[in-house]
Amino acid sequence: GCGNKGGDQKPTNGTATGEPIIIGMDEDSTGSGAAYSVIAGKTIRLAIQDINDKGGVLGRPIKLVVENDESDPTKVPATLQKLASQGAKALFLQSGSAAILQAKSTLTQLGLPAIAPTGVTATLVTPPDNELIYMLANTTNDWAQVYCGAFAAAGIKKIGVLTDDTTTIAALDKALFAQMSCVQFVATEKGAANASDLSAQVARLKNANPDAILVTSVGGAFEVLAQNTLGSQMAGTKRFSLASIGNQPSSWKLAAPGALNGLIFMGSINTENPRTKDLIKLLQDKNGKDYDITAYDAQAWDAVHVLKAAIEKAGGVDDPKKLNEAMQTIKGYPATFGQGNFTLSFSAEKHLGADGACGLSLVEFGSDNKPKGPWATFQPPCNK
Amino acid sequence: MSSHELRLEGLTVRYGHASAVTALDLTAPGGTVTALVGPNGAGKSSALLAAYGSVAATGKVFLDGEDVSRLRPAARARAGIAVVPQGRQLFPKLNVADNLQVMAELLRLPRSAVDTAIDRFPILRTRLRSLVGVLSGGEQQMLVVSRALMGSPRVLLLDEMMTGLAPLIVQELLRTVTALAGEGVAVLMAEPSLGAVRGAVDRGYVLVRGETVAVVEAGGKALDAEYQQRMGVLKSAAA
Amino acid sequence: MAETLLVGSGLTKRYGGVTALQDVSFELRAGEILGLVGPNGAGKTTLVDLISGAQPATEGTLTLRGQRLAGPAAKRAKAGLARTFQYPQLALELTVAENLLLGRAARRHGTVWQMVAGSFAGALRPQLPSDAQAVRSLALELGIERLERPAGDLSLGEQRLVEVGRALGQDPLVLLLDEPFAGSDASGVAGIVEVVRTVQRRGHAVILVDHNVDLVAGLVDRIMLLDRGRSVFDGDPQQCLASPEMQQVYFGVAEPADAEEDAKHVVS
Amino acid sequence: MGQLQLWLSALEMGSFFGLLALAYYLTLVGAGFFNFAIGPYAMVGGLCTSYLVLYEDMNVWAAAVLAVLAAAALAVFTELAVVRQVQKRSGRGELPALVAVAAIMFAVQQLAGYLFGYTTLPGQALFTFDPVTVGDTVIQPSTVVLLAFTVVAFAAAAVWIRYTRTGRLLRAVGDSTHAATLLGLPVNRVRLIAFLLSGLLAGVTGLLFAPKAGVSSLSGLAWALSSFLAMVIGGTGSVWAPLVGGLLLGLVEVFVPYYFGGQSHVYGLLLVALLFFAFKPSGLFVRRIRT
Amino acid sequence: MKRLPGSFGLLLGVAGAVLILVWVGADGYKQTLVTTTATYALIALGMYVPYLMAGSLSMAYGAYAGIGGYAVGLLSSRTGLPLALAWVAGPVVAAAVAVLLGLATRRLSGFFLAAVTLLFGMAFTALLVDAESLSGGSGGLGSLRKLDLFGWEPSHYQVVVGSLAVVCVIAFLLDRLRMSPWGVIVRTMRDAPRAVEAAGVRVSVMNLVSLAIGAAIAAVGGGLFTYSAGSVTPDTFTLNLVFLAIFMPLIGGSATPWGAVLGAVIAVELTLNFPAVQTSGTLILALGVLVILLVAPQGVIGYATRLARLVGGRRG
Ligand SMILES: Nc1ncnc2c1ncn2[C@@H]1O[C@H](COP(=O)(O)OP(=O)(O)OP(=O)(O)O)[C@@H](O)[C@H]1O
Ligand SMILES: Nc1ncnc2c1ncn2[C@@H]1O[C@H](COP(=O)(O)OP(=O)(O)OP(=O)(O)O)[C@@H](O)[C@H]1O
Ligand SMILES: [Mg+2]
Ligand SMILES: [Mg+2]
Repeated sequence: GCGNKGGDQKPTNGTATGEPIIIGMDEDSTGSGAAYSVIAGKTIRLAIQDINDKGGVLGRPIKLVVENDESDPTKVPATLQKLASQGAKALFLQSGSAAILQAKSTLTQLGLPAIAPTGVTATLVTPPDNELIYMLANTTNDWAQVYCGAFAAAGIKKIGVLTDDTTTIAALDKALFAQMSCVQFVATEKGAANASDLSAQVARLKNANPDAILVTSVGGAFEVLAQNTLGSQMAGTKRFSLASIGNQPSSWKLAAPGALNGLIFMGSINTENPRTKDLIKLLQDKNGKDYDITAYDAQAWDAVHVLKAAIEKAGGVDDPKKLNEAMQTIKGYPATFGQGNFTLSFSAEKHLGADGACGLSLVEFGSDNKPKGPWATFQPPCNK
Repeated sequence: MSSHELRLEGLTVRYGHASAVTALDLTAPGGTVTALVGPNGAGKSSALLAAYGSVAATGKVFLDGEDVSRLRPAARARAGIAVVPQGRQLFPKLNVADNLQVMAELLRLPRSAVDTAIDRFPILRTRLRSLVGVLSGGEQQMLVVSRALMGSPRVLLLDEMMTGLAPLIVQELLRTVTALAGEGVAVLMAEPSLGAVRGAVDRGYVLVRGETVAVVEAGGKALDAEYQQRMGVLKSAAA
Repeated sequence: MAETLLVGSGLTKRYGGVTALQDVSFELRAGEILGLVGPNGAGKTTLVDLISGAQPATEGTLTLRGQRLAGPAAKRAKAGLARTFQYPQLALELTVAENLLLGRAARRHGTVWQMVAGSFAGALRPQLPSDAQAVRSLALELGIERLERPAGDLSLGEQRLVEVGRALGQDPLVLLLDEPFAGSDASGVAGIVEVVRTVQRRGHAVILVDHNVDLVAGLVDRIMLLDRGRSVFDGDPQQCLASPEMQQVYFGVAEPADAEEDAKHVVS
Repeated sequence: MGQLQLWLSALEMGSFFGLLALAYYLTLVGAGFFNFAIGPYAMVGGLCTSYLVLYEDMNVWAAAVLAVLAAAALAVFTELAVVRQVQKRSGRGELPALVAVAAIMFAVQQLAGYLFGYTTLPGQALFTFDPVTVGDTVIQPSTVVLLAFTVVAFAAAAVWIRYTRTGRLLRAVGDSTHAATLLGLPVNRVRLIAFLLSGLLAGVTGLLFAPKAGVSSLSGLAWALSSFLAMVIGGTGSVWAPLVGGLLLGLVEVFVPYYFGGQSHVYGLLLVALLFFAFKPSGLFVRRIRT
Repeated sequence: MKRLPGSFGLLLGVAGAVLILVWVGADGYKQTLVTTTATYALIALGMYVPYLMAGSLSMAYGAYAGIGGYAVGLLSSRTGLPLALAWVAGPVVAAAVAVLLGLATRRLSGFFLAAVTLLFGMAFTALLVDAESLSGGSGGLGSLRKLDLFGWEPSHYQVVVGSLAVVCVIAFLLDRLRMSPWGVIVRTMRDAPRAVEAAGVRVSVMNLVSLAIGAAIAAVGGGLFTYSAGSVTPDTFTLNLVFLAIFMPLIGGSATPWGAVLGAVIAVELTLNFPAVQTSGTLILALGVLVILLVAPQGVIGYATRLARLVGGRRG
């Protein structure tokens, strides 16, 4: 099916009794971030329902209150305040990254801890105003390391970059490329995120004659257009991408036949991970048999369970400060994404959960425009 | 030769709360030139446009005894009511030929009607492909007049038809109008002052604040005298 | 002899292939009223446009009180020109009073700094009693009533009067009137005549374009006759009326005899 | 990559902008009105087709017909239920109607998201044949179809507007609605035709362009803005103005990033626009009249 | 009311503000709603002079609000100067930028202007991202200082009161400006630019002045939002907000600047505080706008005035 149908039901109390614990979610369900926000939003609801069905947290059910900021930064303060006024003691931020960036200072004003389950922008968890916000996935530091390993293994020395013009990606590019002195950037081309044509950018890339191309974008139409154009114009050149193409199965259909073949992306889903297997089963039970799991699902699931663990450690949610401190004591939480032994840990200095690079794996697309499996040439070592 | 007639009965025009024309009864018999005179803002244009149907009004409009009050302007035009509206009611970004062609098509006239209309003013023929918006004020007025004279109208509603036209043209037009009236067309001219057209007028009405204050049957001079007297009275009453 | 106010020399205007005005020169003295007549399309409005700066001249120069008159319309207006348009250019959503105020308001907002300062002044003190007084006296002079109505609610004849009033509000050195009498009733004509006289009394000048020749001839000091873009006569009004050029290009054969008394009636 | 490929891209983008600009032009000429909802109509044409094909397993042609009809119906709705009503009630100002159309634009965008989902869907090709390869230049089937449609649409529009009775009426009504009403021209019918045609045109255009980069509920706004720019560049003086404006914009969008680097595409576009409008403040084609 | 022009609107505006303050009380959410409303209102008021009075539609208001926001952000994070200075510097810079952009586009009017200013808004966002050393790049500026007015540090509630006061004062002044001779000139420019030019005012220069005034007011709004939200990013003031600002005066009623204020209240109410959880605020707003335009084409204030006149007319 399409869009938001079906995933909107509010989680019920399940078998849990007692005073509900109210958690807020700022979810862009209709704006520019809706295409990906709703994937995670749906799984957050599922995870909460699952917890409630199994007796809740400290015997109490979790009640989810949701507001929609439509990824408009000027609406963010009011949206978060509204969630707080409805009694939310912790927040999930599931919106466009510009909106989440805007949220940081409001969180400080509110004093509420928050998790951005699928966030990848490093600036989210760096000062200022980062005391209360957490992310799960590997940062660009780890990505740089993985890419460098991959490039070395494949003998790639010169790369060309094709990137979109969103602020999210601008931040990500900067952080990522600063760490990638292992290769030479021979060309960096930018296109509008809603571009309908990238042939000029690709022509320039081609003129620069790189060994491989790295596409960095928030995903969606831009990514696929980039891959389509590269596929037809630079068919012989190896292509790499970020995680988003893997996380947005609906966009694979956009690609021209075979256009994604051989593309390598920064995946986080590893079917060897037993927890991932369990999640796949659950998701396919709930969402239909051909549901394609993505890192968004796994990270959403983990975000809920990390918060659950923090609440349990804090013994409740009445003191947000205590809850925040409890959040920072979570160590070695076994993640539902990444390799089997990949874990998440937090501390006062570490607002990014990922422990090491083995939350990542390089996945290759097949000729059917679907992920074929791990890339044979290189996989990140689990340097825990 | 048939003689036509336009008759207005209890015609009332309102803009919002203000009424511009109140219960106007007027007859313009064929074969004569009837004038509707009155000061600026008296309601002359409103009355004429109401007769043509493009301004909402109550009351009745009879064309040759037939009630046309329910007809839309286009239907009235095809029934034989032609209007020279006040101001430049033209399509400035269309050329001269197209401006006429649009009207010809509204009246379901053949293409040749445009040529005939153009011939009325030779200067227009030289500007046939010019955008109307670049013509001089008088040239535009000529176009409005020749557009109204297309086809064979039974009733001519002429709202300040001579505005901006040079005396030479005015004289020529007056001859045309008189000739048409002679053929039985009912001509109704609205003017704020009779001036140059006085000689061509046979009878007329004096309109003040939307109401008829006098009907004069004795020709243009008499009408003008009556009008000026009325206005003098009004002014001294105001003073 | 009175001071020379406005001098035009060699004024020419071409639009592509059309020559609207060809080498027209004239002189206007203080306190003088110049009538501008000619057949339709002769170039009268074009001349007014060239003088007022609404259109740039293809060739020719203008001086006002010995100073070169050039550049955009606003600059020339600041130098002392005011004009009306053949078809009224009013802000239809604004009230009649506001339209009348424009000319006066514009005098105080000519330069950038006046505009900036005017915005602060306007916010702090929006209405000046002197402005209201000036608008009332303009309206009185022209016989305009119902000042608080939107200008769009007026009949066309009433709009023309407002147009004249706005131009007079600028208190110009030279007032250019493009067919002000067209469509005016007797009291409107009297009002406009009064306006022309007022400007003359102040020692300023008027250029008057109209097809009501007899009215014009009774009012002006001099007439210039334009034909197909050229000036074919420039001189005494009565001589002009009688001139063969006038008969030929303007009246055709017959002269309307009774229009004359009509004009005298109003002017006197 | 050969320069030819770039020219082809410019041509394709230009045709797309030009077609949507023509849809703008029709309502501008026929109703004197900037209809910003053109973009969303095109989006509906594309997105609805894709949705019907992908999720309702409908035949492409049937889906396309339905989608284009939906776009046209939206256009008719805009005129009948919104623009006409608002203009009737608001008197002299044109602002309320414009704002109403902007509201329609957002409402359609949101409703489309609700009905068809917020993700980008792949465009559906009406004709499927293998890409044509000339040297190292690849011509996609969708490109061929779009270009062919552009030629047909503009030729038809030019003939219709210039030579037919309705076309002339269209120009007259848009030129001076006041005079047209006064004379008794069928103003309402002509305006409706203008909206209907522009809706149809936008719908078909959106559907034909969608295969290039997909279509989402948010595409409408972006398309509306780009083609608005194309329309403004072209000016309003000729039926061909939208096409020329569109092609010029297409060239800029492709060759500015090519020569000056993709990093600067926004600045480049701004700079080019500033330069262009400094010399042609009313677009390329203008009908100048004295006012 | 005759003696002090605009005082009737001010009276109603202040009465509304007091009601709002009573309703808000100590509720943090409601306080935020009010500062957001004030921000929107200021941006819409910024559009009032150039757009509704002079008829030139600039779409660069996101940039102007952004300049106001970054003025607060930069002054706070890069200098030790008193923060209050930002509300002087921001509007001045925004006005200067508006003038420069206006100079470059001075031959443009109507929708041509809209097209170019739209591109400028986009380029400005890109510039904020690129000029990292100045603007903090895509992450923007956060963790801003508190206001310190000669030793007095206003609480959040006091900021709310202050922002309402600023909105009321600006709306009142604009209302008077509209009626003034200056306002007459500017409003005439919309329909009869030739008459204005012939009367001695350069329409293009006057346009620049009005664009500058608008930009300055919008910058005040941007500064207010940045201060109360505590941060600003290149994406904070989006194109959506510009469209919203175009809607607002029409919702409230374009005859007076108070319409823009009322429109902002309604817009925030419909998008943020509407009880229909989860639905798109944009959709509700768009439908709301359509309903208002159909029922009350002169906006809510126009409608209310008509009703009042109707009732008054019956009585009198
Ligand atoms: N922009 C233009 N393009 C082409 N021709 C023009 C343009 N402007 C004016 N003309 C022509 O120049 C001539 C002079 O026009 P102008 O308006 O000056 O005449 P006028 O003497 O004022 O006539 P009227 O008495 O009819 O108002 C006319 O034939 C007109 O068609
Ligand atoms: N659209 C309108 N809205 C409101 N009032 C109007 C409108 N048109 C005309 N009026 C008013 O109706 C009255 C009659 O106007 P009308 O145009 O019929 O006068 P007129 O006799 O033709 O005047 P003129 O000699 O100036 O052309 C005037 O008082 C005018 O103010
Ligand atoms: Mg009249
Ligand atoms: Mg003229």
